[in-house]
Amino acid sequence: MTGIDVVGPQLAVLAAAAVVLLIDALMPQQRRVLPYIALVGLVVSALWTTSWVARDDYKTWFDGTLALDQYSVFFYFLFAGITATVVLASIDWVNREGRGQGEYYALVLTTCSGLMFLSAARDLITIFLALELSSIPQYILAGWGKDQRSSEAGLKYLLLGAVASSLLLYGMALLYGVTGTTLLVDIAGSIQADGESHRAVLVLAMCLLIAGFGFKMAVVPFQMWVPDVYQGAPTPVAAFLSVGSKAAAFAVITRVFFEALGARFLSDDWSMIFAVLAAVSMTLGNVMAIVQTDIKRMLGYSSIAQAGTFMIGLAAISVSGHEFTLGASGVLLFVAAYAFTNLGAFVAVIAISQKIGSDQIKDYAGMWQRSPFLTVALAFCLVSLTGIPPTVGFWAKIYIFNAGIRADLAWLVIIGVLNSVISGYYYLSVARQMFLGESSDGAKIPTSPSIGMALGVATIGVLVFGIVPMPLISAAHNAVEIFAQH
Amino acid sequence: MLFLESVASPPSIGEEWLWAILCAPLFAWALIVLYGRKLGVVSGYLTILGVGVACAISFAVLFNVIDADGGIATHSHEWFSAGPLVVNLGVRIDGLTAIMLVVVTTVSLLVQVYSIGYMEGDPGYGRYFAHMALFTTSMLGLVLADNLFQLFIFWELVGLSSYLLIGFWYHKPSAAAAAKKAFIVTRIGDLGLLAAILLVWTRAGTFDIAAVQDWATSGDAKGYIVTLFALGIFAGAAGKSAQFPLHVWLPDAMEGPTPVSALIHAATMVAAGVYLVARFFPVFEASSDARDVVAWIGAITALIAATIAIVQTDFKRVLAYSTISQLGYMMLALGSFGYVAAIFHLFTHAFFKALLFLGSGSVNHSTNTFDMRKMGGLRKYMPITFWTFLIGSLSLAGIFPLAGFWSKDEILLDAWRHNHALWAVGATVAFMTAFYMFRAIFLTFYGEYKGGEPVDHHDEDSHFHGDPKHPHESSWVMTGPLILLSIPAIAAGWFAYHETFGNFINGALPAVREEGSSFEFGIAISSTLIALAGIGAAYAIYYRRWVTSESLRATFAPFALLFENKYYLDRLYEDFLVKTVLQRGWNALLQANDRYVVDGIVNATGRLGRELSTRLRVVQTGQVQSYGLAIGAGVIIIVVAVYAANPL
Amino acid sequence: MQLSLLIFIPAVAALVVMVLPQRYEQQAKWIALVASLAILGLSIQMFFAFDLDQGGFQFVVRREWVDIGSFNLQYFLGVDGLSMPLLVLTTFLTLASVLVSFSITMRPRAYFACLLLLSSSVIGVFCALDFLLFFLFWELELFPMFLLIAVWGSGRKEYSATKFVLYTIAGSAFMLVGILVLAFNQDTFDIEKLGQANFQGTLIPLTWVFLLLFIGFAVKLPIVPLHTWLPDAHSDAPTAVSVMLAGVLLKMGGYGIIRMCVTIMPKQADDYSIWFAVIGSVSVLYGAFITLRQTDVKRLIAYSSVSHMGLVLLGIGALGKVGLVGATYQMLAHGVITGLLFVMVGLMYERTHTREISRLGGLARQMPLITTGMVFAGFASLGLPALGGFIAEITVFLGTFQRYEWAVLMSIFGVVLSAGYVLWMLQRVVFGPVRHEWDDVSDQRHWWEHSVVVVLAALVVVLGVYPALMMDMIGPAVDSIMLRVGA
Amino acid sequence: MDGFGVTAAFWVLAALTLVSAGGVMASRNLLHAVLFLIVTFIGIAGFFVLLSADFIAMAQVIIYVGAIAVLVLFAVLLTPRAGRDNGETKMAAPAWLLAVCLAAVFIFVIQDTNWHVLSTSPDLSAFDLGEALLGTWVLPFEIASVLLTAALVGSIMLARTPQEEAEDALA
Amino acid sequence: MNVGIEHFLVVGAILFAMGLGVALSKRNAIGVLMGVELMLNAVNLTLITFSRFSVSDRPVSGQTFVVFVITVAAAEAAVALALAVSVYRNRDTVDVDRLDLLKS
Repeated sequence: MTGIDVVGPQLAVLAAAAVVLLIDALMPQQRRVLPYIALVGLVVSALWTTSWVARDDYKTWFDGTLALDQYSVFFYFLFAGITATVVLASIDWVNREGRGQGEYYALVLTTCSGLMFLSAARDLITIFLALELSSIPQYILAGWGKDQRSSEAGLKYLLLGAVASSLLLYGMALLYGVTGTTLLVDIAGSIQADGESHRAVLVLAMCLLIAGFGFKMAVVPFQMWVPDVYQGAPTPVAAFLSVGSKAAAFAVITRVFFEALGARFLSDDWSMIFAVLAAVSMTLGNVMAIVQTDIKRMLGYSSIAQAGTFMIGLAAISVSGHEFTLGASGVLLFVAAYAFTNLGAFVAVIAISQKIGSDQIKDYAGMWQRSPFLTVALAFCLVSLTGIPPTVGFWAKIYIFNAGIRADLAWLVIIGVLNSVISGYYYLSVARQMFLGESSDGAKIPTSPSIGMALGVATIGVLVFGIVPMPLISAAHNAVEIFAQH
Repeated sequence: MLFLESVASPPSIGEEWLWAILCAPLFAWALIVLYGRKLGVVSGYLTILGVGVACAISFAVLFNVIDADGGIATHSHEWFSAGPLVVNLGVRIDGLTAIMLVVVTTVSLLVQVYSIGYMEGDPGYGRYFAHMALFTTSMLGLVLADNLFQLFIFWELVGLSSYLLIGFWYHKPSAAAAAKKAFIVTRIGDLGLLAAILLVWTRAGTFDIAAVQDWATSGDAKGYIVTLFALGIFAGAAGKSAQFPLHVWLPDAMEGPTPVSALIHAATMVAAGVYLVARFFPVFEASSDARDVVAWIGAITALIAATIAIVQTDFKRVLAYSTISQLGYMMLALGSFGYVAAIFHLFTHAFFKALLFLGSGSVNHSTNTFDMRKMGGLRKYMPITFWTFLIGSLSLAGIFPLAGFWSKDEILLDAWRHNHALWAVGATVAFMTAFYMFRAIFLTFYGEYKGGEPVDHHDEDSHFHGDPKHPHESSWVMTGPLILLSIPAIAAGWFAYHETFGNFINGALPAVREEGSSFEFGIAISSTLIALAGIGAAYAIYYRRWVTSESLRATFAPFALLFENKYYLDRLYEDFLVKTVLQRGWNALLQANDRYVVDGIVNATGRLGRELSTRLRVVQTGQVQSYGLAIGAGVIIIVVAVYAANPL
Repeated sequence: MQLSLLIFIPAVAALVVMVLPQRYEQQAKWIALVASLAILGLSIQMFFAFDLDQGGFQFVVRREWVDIGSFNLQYFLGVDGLSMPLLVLTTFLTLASVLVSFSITMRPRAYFACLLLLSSSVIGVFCALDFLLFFLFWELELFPMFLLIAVWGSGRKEYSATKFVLYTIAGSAFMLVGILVLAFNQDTFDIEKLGQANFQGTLIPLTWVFLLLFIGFAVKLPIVPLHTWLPDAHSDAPTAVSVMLAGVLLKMGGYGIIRMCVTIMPKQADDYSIWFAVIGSVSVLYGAFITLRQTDVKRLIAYSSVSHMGLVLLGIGALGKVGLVGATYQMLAHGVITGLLFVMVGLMYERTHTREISRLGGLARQMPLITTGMVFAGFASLGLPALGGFIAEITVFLGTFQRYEWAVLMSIFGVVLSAGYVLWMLQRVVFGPVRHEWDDVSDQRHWWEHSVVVVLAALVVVLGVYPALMMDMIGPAVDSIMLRVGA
Repeated sequence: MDGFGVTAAFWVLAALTLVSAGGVMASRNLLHAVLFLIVTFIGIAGFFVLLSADFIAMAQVIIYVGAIAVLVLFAVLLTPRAGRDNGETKMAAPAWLLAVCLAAVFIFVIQDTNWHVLSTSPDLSAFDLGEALLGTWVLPFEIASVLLTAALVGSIMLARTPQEEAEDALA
Repeated sequence: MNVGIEHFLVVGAILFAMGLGVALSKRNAIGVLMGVELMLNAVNLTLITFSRFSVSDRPVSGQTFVVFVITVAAAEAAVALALAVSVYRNRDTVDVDRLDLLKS
């Protein structure tokens, strides 16, 4: 029973998925309710998670393959929220596309459960499966659209994903081979015992893991699929990809590297790797975003840059356990902030492009006249992405740069701040289009309630946590306390 | 010297009275500014009232100081302070101040009265009197100030009111330009004064005039510092008193209403420079270099201005240039230890020059022009004006026994004592002065009337009444002041003849040099003869026409050209220095730098980014395999890099 | 308590204005007016309640806000003699800019919301005592400003708005690094503590930190050659925004340099004071020379601002009491005077719809009152005695002369040049022959315009004739800084 | 592990696997490639037997050869007009270069490491495996089932023809 | 001469590399998929090798891993082929180098 209880949140989500499928199959007329069932499932799962927080009995289950700790709880909430927003944002699109609605929501929910497992897994096998559980439905969703671009995006995503996960697998295999176990804690122990002698193979495994997860995190040089897939995939799915899988990847990589590969002789190496990757990702992502004309592509590149910024947190490992967690909590904070912000941006894009049927930035001209609400919300999210108060993005930026400085990574932080200037440039140019451009037709853009709600949630989150960041920061901080013990 | 034994007691007059002098016109100004629209004509009387009160008190002060044998009294209060910087507001009276007060208030009063008539019906009537009141206030403040800081403040305010009054008829482009020119040129001089203030505060740590005098004379200040300070002071003075090379603004300043020219640009403000140098006379005593500079600049100014005055055809400009040259005279005197003489000349000059200007105004009022070639024979139409003007001219020319004679004579004496070359210049100038004044008189008041300037009724800005065809004497409000002013123009010299005046003025100084007698027959007779010669020459050329001016001009063509073009100084300044070098050259360069270099770099950075971005796009070929390659290559590179970074 | 109110009244008012229903949108201005009056009254009350004898920070508010291990941020407000006058200045100009915007009809709700947000953030900058809080407010001002220029501006408004934002972001990017390094070394963001700390073994050399912070502030000041955003922003911004920009936003730079660079890192400030003097005097002259070439009234005033703010840097460079007091006073004076100038130009622009000097002329006949205002403001800005600018300028000169005579001797030429451009502008714009183009314009005026002009003019005069009012407050604050500098 | 039989078996299997893999690489015809792939799978299964993982070997044969390969064949047949050709893209040369480098790195690492090896094979029966699957790793086991379902559902949706979609929309 | 762990690992490594080469060089999507399958098999081989040789208290975990890999591979293959088919429907081709609507 306790086992069931432990995986309750995921079960709730999956159950919702099953119900959705059944209703879709048995009573097609009732399709309108599907998304709301999905939402119910997500709410239940969130409540379930809350009950843990209330009970406060954190431990690991299934012989240590699944961890039930503040860390996973943090991400459970996050993923539930993300998925809910995505579901809300999808409704209009799915109704219009009219292709297997039940299946769509079911897959979204499945992905969500996969993400949850991913954030809680403490065992290589479980991680691998959870990763696939969150990826394969996403491959499908990316190809869900009927047009060529969508299926092309799906296929590209899948092929590259397969290659990347093979690399990941090989890395895991090596890790297993050296340590003789797949449990992260035992791996850590065995490395502590006689890791030094196996440094070569460990480094190789480490790099392969970085490649595998880096693909999901979308950091240079594993990022190149991002713009294509974002542009081709249905916008709600792109939103899901841009926050869901990225967040999960960061969740898992943080856990794996801090728990299993935390040994000094490794962490010195990988913190440097992360630092370099961070610098490259930020710069490349931002520079390439400058000339983009398609807003989804632009957001894709910007998400690469953002990933680079998260990585400062991963790179920010210094000696004392305290600062150690500072970097990790920076990652979590940034992930959450980014989730709110980017979702908001994507939802706004969904609403707009549904109406004007284009993702070209130049077609956003004069939005300010056509839909003040959407314009302001989108502009707001862009401001948050730039890291200007009063938005949550500001806090994330400050916090993670602070971590970087304290980890003696001044050079990286300087690169970071310069990049925030570049990003300011292209985010502003979008805002400029919307506020100043002259729109060809002044037709108002209505906002459907679901979209409005999704957007509202995201923007409120951005604003509220921008003004009272304390809860979010402390949550992130407590979540990573578990690493302090190692 | 008699008064040195008798200890000079500080004047007993109460401080509040001194402040009252300052405040009376100030209130008039404030009232007009606040209620100017409603007041209408009353504003004029208001100003007269204010200035009158000030005038009355000033005389009281004068006598009080005389009773006190030219003692000194200062009252000082802290205004604001920031650490070591302590700035006071205070008043100081002594002989010098008292004389200046009297001069300023008296002339001002008479000019205001005159203005009632002159400005009658002008749309800016109220504004005019407001400015006048403001000017009087600031001039009095300048005179009363007991420290350099405060003095500088009123110094600038004087400049402001001068600007406003020159540009009074702002719709005339020439007036607007002249006003701007006056302010800027004087401000250039003020730079020196400002620098001097900075210097003295950092070196002496005080602004107080007495303290500064002590500091300069005590000798614990380095010689060159004192010289620099003195030169700074003189630069300021040169600006206000229109000394070469900063004299160019004064002739243009005649664009203002004539009473303004009389009050500000003849009698009082332009004398402020002389006053300033006199104020710090001990400093100049302490530095002979500075003194020589003053003397020679004065001499040059006097000469240049006189030469230009000879060829002017504009009635007022003749007077303007003569003013410049007389100011040069005063400077010359100061430079040659003629402290008393300078003040004395300032005193007399104030009266007869004001008289002359008001006379010219009266002429203009009936002929609607200042061009002497359009006048002539006015003697019979406007007798009062003629006679008073004649008195003024004689006095200026320095004919015994008029006021000008005594003061000019004393200056020449000091010059002779100090340096014969200076005396020679002075004498030449004296000759020219007599010459051009009587040239003006003969052209204006003798011969046949040439009809003046016909009235242009389309110009809504002209407020000329009457008919230039038939000139007439002006009304009593205008002639009255003329008559009143001619009295000091005649008599002002006498009571200065014996030494009381000198002692009295000297009382303002911390220490007094031995001075010889202030009169020598040799100098007196020679200068009189020179003046008479000048008059005679004018009589020969412009009345009898034994020699025609044309032929003379032809003979001395190059000189005439030089004079008529004012030595090309205006061209040099405006066309060459300002327009060409500064605007078209230097500033254009800087602006180009701003636009193309500074902004250029910024925009170039942006373009570079876009360029880079477009270049990088080609990497994104859309080929899955290339993406896969990137992944694989990434792994290998990272692994190898790590192994290389810290080998196994 | 009062400080929190000062910050939150405008912020809340902004929210209220934003949610105002469509049909009441013309009422937005009244709400804005009430809010700005409220903060003005409050700040004046504080100004007189400020205890001159007891130095240090007053009206302190201190709350833990974010406190996570090594990332602890307090909501820590307070004012001393340095910030109090600037605070009053801000509230005054807020009122002024609200009043001059009374005739705004395009999207008034958003407009006034942005304006109030702007003023709230500037107030925050001036009274924040936690470095991170300071930074927050510093950045908070960006987006409203961007919108105000970009939406309600004129001309190449997009370009100018973007330029403004990018310059500021770039500057504050450097600043952020500096802040974090300092905070890391002392393990606190508390400005008061940092102000007494002595730093050893900072992550990057303290000199670099100093330069990072300095660049951040200097962009705002602005100094040559980081100034080119200013003329563009000014010439394209609406009047009220120009008033705020020139009046208070530039002052944030000077305030930052004094409060952060000089107070926290006096040693470095001492080493680099010569560069302050150089840059300051160069800015003075460079700005003034270029001003002489301007043909657009607003650009002209903008460049003159560059020149005048150079004096602030010069005064700081003296690192002496007189110099710092002068610098602060110059900030106040320039704030009011330039504000007034922009108001006058704005009023003129509303009537003639041009700012091209070559097209204007002879307006004195049509609009005597506006002319009077312009002449007054013009003379104030060229440093006429008995008006605010003079006291400030001469105090700066006196304060700096001891240390850097050459710099001052260079800078005083700015005095002549300023006379040059101001009078030239007046001559060309308001004087000269009447142009029949402008026969029908007149300065029949609304009470609000009238009151703005009167209030600001009065302020200019007060600053000019009663300097003790401010100096007695600034002096003690500067003293404490001087203790730190050890001069 | 030694003994001639084993050694011989290893080399034979290695040759078989790698050569057939090379066949997959080389063959221009997709169908041939599939056949080579199947041979490779079988070779791998042989290795499994050699490594005394009999159950896995069986699973390998059943699933890969039985399922996946067939799946691939279906795909080939379902896309007739795409042609049977299995040529390389422009990216071929760099791809091979990359492969070689990767192999080099791997082999280097493998050789460099001194593996702690067991002398005797741990005898693992299918029973142990089952126990592990339903014990420790029951969670991944369940996840796998969900995963398969999801994949199934999704694939069906993607593979449906427009007509099916249309009538589905009507319903 | 006897075969040790390295031999098996080397075979796995080579196979993996070949798989990658195939995956990155083939034009036909299905060819690419085969490459991926090869890589997975290589991984499986490696895992089994380790579970046979390496010192561990749960040698069975290696085999378990393989079971899951096989399962996932199957699922992946299924989805891949479905996608390939849907692409084919849109474009009449499964050549990945002609799938470049989305780029730069």
